[in-house]
Amino acid sequence: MPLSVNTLFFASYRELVGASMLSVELEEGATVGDLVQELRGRGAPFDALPAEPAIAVNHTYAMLDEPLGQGDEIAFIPPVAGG
Amino acid sequence: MPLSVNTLFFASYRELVGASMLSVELEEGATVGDLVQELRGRGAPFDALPAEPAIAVNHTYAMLDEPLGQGDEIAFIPPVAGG
Amino acid sequence: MGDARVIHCSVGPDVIDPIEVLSQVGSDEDGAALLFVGVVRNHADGRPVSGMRYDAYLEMAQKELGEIAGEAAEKLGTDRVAVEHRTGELEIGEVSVAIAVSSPHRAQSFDAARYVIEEIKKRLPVWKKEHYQDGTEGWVKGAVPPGTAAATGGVAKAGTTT
Amino acid sequence: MGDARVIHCSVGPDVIDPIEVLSQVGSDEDGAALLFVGVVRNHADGRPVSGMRYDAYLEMAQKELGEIAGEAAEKLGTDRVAVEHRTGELEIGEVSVAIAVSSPHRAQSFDAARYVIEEIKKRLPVWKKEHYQDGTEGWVKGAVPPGTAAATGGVAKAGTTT
Repeated sequence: MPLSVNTLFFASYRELVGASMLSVELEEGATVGDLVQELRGRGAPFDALPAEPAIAVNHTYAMLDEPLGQGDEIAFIPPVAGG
Repeated sequence: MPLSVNTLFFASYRELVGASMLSVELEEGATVGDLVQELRGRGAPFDALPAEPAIAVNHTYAMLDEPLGQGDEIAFIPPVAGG
Repeated sequence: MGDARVIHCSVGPDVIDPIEVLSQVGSDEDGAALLFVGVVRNHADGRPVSGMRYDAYLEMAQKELGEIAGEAAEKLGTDRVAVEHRTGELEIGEVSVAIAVSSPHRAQSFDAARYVIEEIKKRLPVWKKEHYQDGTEGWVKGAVPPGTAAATGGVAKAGTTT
Repeated sequence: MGDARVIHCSVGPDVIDPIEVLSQVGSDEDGAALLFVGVVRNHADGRPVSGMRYDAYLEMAQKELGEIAGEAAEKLGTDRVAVEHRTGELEIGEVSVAIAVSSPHRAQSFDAARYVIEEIKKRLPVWKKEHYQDGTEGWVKGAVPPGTAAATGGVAKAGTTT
């Protein structure tokens, strides 16, 4: 059964991708790293996303080996600049 | 010509001495150390003042070898506790 | 939510009143209170700035700020931490962040307030776009959040915005 | 006077309004402002306290606070330091000291505000008498000012009040 996740892009990544949200289908058991690879494999503009980006899964920072679940919210987080 | 200085006592020193101000006559060329010695030599309650106190001469902290001038204001400063 | 143990914590577009933030902390036990105020300044790296836009990943920023505030409360030894971070378009002199803490002794207040602002800069999913006086604009160079591939794997590659 | 280079500096019996002190600093150049507030707390070394009396060597305290503020301004790189220290009888929760600073970047503001309060505790000729809830009272154990015989010569002997 395919896995559907919502991918969010913020700030410079949103400008780069040209969208703030994208629904992506992945194979069951896919990880954050698989999602990044799948997107970058689509070519421009996605191949300009870093291969090792900062990612948050359901509002918590995660590494590339984090497994994904149905309906997860995966955010691509450019370097942050609060304060 | 004798030297006349005004000596001030604050907080716990004021309570110890029982006065907040005292005029003292010293010999010309006297230092802070001479003033301390002269007072402690008077016996109780002055002999309870420390032999090496914190002293301010005309609103500036001074060591015992500081020379005194006519009309100087010499303050005995107990350990401070501002803030 | 990580902010259960602190007095107040919010991220959003409302104007920040630092005095109101400060007024939320304090107690008869406390001998020290500290208020930090971050303000949009008129220059950045030598370039004249006319304003700033703050973007945020709002739901996550609220959660992350709560966790930061909770960690500061542990340092503080009290729950008296109040913090607000603003989003949207800000003019020069407008308050972007206010952090108030109070504690029995001063050292804890200084440490806790400093911790909150430093962690905000490291971890809070917020981004600033500077508007320069010459009419151009640009994203402020940011920090890579710890606990991500960007921090541990490819800092050099991913640490700069594309 | 040492306070020529700072915005405001005073010692005296007037009630302190921390907000008013904070409002004196700040500038379009500044990205950070910090306010430290010292408050009379209800306990000291585990004993319940009902109030506090602040005595001062007023003329010297004003001069010394000006010098401290001036030194902080040097650290800050701006003249934006405002500080007030109160004297007289204070109740629990009343403000004894307020220190406000502002600067282009936050590190300087934290360092400068911390410097002012630490130096006040070391050097300002002010003394506190605590009123305990059991009706007794006592002078708060203080610090020996640097640059005196008590500090360099006989610390052990002169470092305690008689």
